[in-house]
Amino acid sequence: MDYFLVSLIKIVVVFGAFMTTLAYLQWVERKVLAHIQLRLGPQRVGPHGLLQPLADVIKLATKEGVIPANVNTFFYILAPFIAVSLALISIAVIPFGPAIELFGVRTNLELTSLNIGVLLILAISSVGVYGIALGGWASNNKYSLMGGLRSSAQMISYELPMAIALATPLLVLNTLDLRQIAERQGGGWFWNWTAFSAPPLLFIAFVVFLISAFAETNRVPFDLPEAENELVAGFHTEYSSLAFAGFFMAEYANMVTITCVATTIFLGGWHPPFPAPYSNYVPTALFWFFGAILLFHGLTQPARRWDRFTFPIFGVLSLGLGAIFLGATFFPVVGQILFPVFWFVAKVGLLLFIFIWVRGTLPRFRYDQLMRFTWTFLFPVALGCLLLTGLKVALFG
Amino acid sequence: MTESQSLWLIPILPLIGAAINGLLGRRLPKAAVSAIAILTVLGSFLWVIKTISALGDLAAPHSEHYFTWIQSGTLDIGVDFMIDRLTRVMLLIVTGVGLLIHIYATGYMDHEEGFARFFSYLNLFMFFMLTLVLAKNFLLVFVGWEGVGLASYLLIGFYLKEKFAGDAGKKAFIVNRIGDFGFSLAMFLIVLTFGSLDFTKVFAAAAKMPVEAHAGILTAIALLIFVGACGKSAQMPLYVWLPDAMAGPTPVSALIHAATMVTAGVYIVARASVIFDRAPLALDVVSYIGLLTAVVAATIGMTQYDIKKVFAYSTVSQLGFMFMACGAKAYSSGIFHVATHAFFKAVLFLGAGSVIHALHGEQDMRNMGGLRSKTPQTFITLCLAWLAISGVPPFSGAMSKDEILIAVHGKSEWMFWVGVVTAGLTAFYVSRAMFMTFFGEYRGKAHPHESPFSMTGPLWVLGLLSAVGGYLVRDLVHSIGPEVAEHGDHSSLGFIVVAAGLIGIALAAFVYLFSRGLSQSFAKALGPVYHLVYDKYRVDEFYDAVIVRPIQAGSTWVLWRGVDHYLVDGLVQGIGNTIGNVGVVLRRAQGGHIPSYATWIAVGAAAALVGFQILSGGAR
Amino acid sequence: MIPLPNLDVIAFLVLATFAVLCGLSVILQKHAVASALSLVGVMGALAVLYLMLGAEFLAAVQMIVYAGAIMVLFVFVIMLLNAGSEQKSNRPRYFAYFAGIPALLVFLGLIANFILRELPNSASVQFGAFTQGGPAPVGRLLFTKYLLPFEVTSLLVLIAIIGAMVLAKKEID
Amino acid sequence: MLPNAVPVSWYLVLSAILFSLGVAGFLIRRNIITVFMCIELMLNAVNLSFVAFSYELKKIDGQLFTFFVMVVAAAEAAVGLAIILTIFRHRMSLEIDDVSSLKN
Repeated sequence: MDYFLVSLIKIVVVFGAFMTTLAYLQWVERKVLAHIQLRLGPQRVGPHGLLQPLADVIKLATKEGVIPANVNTFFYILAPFIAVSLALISIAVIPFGPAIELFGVRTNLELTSLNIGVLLILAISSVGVYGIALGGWASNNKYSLMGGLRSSAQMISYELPMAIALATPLLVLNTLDLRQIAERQGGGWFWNWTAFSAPPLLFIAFVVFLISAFAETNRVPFDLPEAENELVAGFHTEYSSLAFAGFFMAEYANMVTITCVATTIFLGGWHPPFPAPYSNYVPTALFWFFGAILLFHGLTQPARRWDRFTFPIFGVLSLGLGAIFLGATFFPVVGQILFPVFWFVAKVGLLLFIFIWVRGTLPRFRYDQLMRFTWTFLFPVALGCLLLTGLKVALFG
Repeated sequence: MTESQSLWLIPILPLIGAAINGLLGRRLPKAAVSAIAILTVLGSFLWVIKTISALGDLAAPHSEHYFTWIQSGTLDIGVDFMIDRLTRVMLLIVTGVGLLIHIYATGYMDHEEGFARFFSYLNLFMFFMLTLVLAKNFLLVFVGWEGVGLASYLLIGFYLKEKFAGDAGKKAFIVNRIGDFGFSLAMFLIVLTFGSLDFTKVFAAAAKMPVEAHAGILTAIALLIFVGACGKSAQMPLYVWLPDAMAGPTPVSALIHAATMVTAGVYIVARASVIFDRAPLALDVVSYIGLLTAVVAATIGMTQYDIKKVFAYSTVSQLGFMFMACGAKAYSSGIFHVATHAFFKAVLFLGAGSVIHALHGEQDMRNMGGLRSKTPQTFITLCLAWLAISGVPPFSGAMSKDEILIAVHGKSEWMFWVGVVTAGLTAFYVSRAMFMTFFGEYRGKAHPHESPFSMTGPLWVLGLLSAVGGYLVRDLVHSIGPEVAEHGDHSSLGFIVVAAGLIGIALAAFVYLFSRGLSQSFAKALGPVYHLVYDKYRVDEFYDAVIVRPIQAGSTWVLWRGVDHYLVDGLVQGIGNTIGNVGVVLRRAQGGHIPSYATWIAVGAAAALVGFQILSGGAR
Repeated sequence: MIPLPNLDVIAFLVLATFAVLCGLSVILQKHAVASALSLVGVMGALAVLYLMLGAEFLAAVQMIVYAGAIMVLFVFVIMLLNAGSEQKSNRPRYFAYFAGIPALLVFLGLIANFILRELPNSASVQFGAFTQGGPAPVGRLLFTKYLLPFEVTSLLVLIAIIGAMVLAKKEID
Repeated sequence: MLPNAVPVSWYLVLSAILFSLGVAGFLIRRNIITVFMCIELMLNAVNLSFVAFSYELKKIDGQLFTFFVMVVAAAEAAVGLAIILTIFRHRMSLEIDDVSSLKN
C-alpha cells in the first residue's frame, strides 16, 4: 500500500501546486502586462491584488451559467471538460526532481514514469484541439465556429514543427523517458543542457519549439482563434461562468505544461546551471538580494500609503525564504527536494515570463501569414535542424 | 586470367557518349556534342591500343567474364568478352576508322538538323559493333548483330522528313530479318549439338568431331550462319537493301555500310572457320555466292550514275570478294581485304560525301565533272583509294585482292578467271566514276568549294592508309592464320590480276576521257542488256512480284477478308454480343449505389466464412 | 488486506465495453460530429488496449496519428461543410435493418466461435509481460526488415498529400 | 466470477465485434463522412487483431503492420476527405444515395 499512499500524496501535492500556479499565473500575467504598459494592474483585492485570483474564482463560480438556445447541449458542456482534462493530464509525466528518500520511502519527484513520456506529451497535445474545436462548433455561432476551425488548422499545423523540434534533442539523448532525459543533462555546467549542446542546432530546435508552443497554446502572437477584433472572443464567445473558466484554465495549464516540457527536455530539468555545492547558495543569494531591495524600497521611498507596510513584509518573507534555503544546505533531507524544485520552478518561471513578455510586446499575426510562417519557414527549419543533428550524431556520435 | 578486367571499357565509352548525346544532346551546343562523340570513340580507340600493346602477341586468346546472363539447365551463357588476333584486327579497324569518320561527320553534318541525334546513333552503333566484335559467345554476338542492325536502321532513316529514307531503313531492317532468322536457327542448332554457345567450347568440340560422321549437322550450321552473314553483308540474294541504304547520311554509308557493319558477316564466317572448314559443301556455297555477288554487283555498278550507288554496288562486289576468300579457306585474306577495303572504301565514300557536300547535295555524276581543280584535296585522296581498289600495286587493295584471287585459284581455276574479270570490271567502274566526277568539264550549276579540314583531315589519313595500310596490317592479319600461300609460286597470277586492273582503268579512260559518246553507243548497241543491268537486273521488281505481292494478296484476300473478317470477327463479335446481352440483364445489379456494393461484399465475406466453418468444422 | 481484483481483467472489460459502446455510438449517432467523437473514444480505448498488449509505441502513435491527426481532420471537414445531421431518407432501408443486422450478428457469432475454437488456449494477456513494443525495437525492425515498405509508404503519403491538395484546391473559374 | 486472466482470443473477439460494427455502420449510414468513419473503425478493429497476434506470437512484426495501416489510413483520410470536399462542392450534398455516378 505504500505505493498507493505515496502516489496519493504526490498527486495531492502536485495538483494543489499546479492549480495554485494556474491561478496565480493569471495574476502574474496581469501584473507583468500592466507594468509593461506602465499601469498598476490588480490592486484592490488584497495587498497588490494578491487575492485577485480567489476573487475571480468566486466570481466565475457564482455567475449564471448561460446555455444559449439552439446549441448542441451535450457537446457544448463537454467541450470545456475535454479541454481542461487534457490540459491537466500531461503534468503527470513531468519530473520535478531526482529520486529522493523521505521517511525511509524512496520515490521519484514525479507522478508517474513512462518510458514513452515524450510520446505521451505529443499524444495529449495532439488531441487537445478537440476541446476548442468542439466548443466552437457546439456554440452554434459563426464566430465561435470560425475560431474553432482556425484553432484546429493552426494546432495541426504547428504540431508538426513542434514534434520535429521535440524529436531533435531525442537524437542526442537517445531516450523517450522524460526522467532519463533530464538526468542525462545533469551533473555539470549548463552547456550540458540540450539547448546548448551541439550548438547551434539544438538551440534552434529550442527556439522552434518555443514558437510552436506559442501557437499550440493559442497565445499572442498566434491567438487567432480568439482574435477579439475579428471574432468577438473566438471559440468561447458563447461560454460563461465555470465553462468559460474551464477554457481559461486549460489555456494556462497548457502553457505551464509546455514550459515544463521545454524545461525538462531543453533546459536540463531540475539541474542547476553549474555544479552543486556552489549552486546551492544561489537561491539564498537571490532571495536575500530581492528581500533587501524590497525592504529598502518600502522603507525609504514608498510610492503609495500601503507600500510602507507591504513592501517590508514581503522583504522579510523573502529574507526568510533565503534563510530556509541556506538552512537546507545543511539538511540534505530538505535540500534534496528544495533545490531541484527551486531550479525547475525558476526555469519554468523564466519561460512563462517570456510568454507574458511576448504577449505584451508583439502584435497579432494575420491568419495567412500565420499559416505561411509555419509551412514555409518553421517546418523546413525544424526539418533541416533534425536532419543536420541526425547527420552529426551519425558522423561524430 | 590475372589481367585486370578492362575490355568492357571499350564498348562502354561510346555507350556513355550515346546516352549523354541522346538524353541531353538537344540542350548542348554542337561543339559539346561533337566533343563528347569524338572523345568517347577516341577513348575507346586509345584503350584498344593500350590493351593490345599490353597483351603482346596474343598467342592465346585473352578473355574476361563479367557475369552470368542466362542460366538454364546445362546452358550457361555469360557476358564474356574475348580478344584474340582476329578480334584485334577488327577492333583496330572499327575504332580507328570509326574515329576518323566521327571526326569527318562533325564537318559533314554541321548544317543538318538533329546533330545530337545523329551522333547519339553513331555512338550507339559503335557500342554494338564493339560488342559484336568482342563477344565470346554467339548470343552476345547476336546482341551486337541486332544492335548494329538497329543503329543502321535508325541512321538510314535519319532524314525523318524524306519518305524514301524511311522506306530504305525499313527495307534494310526487313531484309536483315531473313538473315537473322538464319543466324538464330544456327544458334539453336549449335546449342543442340554442342550444348553451349561459348566460342572456346563450341570450336574445341567442333574441332574434335570426325568430319564424316557429322558433316551434315556442321554443314547445316555453317549454311545457316552464312544465311545470317548474307543478310548482314549484303550477299546474293539479300543484297538489295544495301544500295538503298545510301539514303542515310554519307558518313553512315562510309562507316556502317562500307567499313564496319557489313563486314560483320565476313567476321562471323572467319570466326566460325573451324565449323566451315569441316563443311566443304558450305564452303562451296560461300564461294559461289561470293563470286556471283561480285560479278552481278560489279556489272550493275558500271551502269549507275548516282555516285553513292556506284560505290554501294562496289561495296557489295568487294564483299563478294571477301566471301570468295573465305570459301577458299583463306580467312585471313578475307579479313585482310576487310581491313584494306575499310580504308579505301571509307575514302571513296567520304570523298563522295565531300563532293556531294561541295555540290550542295548533288549526287548525279552526269552533273559533275572537272572537280579536280575545285576540290583538289578530295581529288588527291580519292585518287589514292581509286588506285587501291583498282588493284594497282603497291597500294593496299592490290595486296589483299591478289591474295584472295591466288587463294581462289587454288580452289578452282574457272572461278579465278571470273574473279580476274570482275577485278577488271571493278577497276573500270571506279575509274568511270572518277573520270566522270573529276575530269572533263564541270556540268553542274552549283558552286563547288573545298570541304573544311574536319572532313579533309580524315580523308588524308585514310587516303594514306589505303596507299600503305596494306603493309601495316599485313602481319597483324596474317597472324590470324592459317598460313596463306606465298607470293613466290604465284607471281604470274599476281601479274594477271594487276593487269586486269590496269586494263580496266585504261578502258575506262578510253571510253570516258578520250572518246565521248562511245559509252552511249555501247549502251545503244547492247540495248536490252544495258537496260536490264541499269535497272539492277530488276531484282527488286522480281522480289516484289514473286514475294511481296503474293504475300500481300494472300494477306488481303485470305487472311484479312476471309479469316479475319468472317472467322475471327464473327467469333469475337458473337462472343461480345452475347456478353453484351447478358450484361443488359446483369446491369440491374449495378445500381451505382455504394452501400449495395458493400452489402454484396459483406455477404460474400460472410458466405466465405460460413463455408470455411463448414469445411473446417468437420476436421475438429 | 483485501485481495485486489485482477486489474488486467477489469481494465480489459472496462475498455472493451467502452470501445463497443463507442463503436455502437459511431454507427447510431445521428450527428456526424458525435460519430467522430465516439470514434475518438474507440481509438482511445484501443490505445490503452495496445498499451496492455505491450505495444507502447503504437499506443502513442494511435493517439497522435489517429486521434490527433486523422480524426481532427474529420472533425474539421464536418465543421467546414457544416454537414449537420442526416436527413430522414425517403427510402427506408428495410433490407438493411431486417436482413442485414441479423446477418451481421450471425456473422459475428461465427467469427467469435471460429476464433475461440481455433485459439482454445491462447496466451493470457498480462500488462508488462511483453515489452518489445517500445520505440527502439519497432524502429530497428522498421529500418531493417521493413525498410522497403517504409520507403514505399512514405512515397504513398507524399502522393496522398499532393493528391489531396490538387483535389481540395478551389477550382479557378 | 471474473477469470483471473484475459486470453488473447478475447481481444480478437473484441476486434471482430468492432469490425462488424464498422460493417454495419457502412451499410446503414448515409452520410459519406460517417461511412468513411466506419471504414476507419474497421481499420482500427483490424489493427487491434494485428497487435493481439503480435502479443500471441511474441513478435513485433504485427505491430509494424499496424503502423503501416495507420500511415496508409492517414494518406487515405487525406485523399478521401479531399474527395468528399470536392463532391460536396459539386453536389451540395453528402448523401451517399446521391453519389451514384458509378452507374454506367
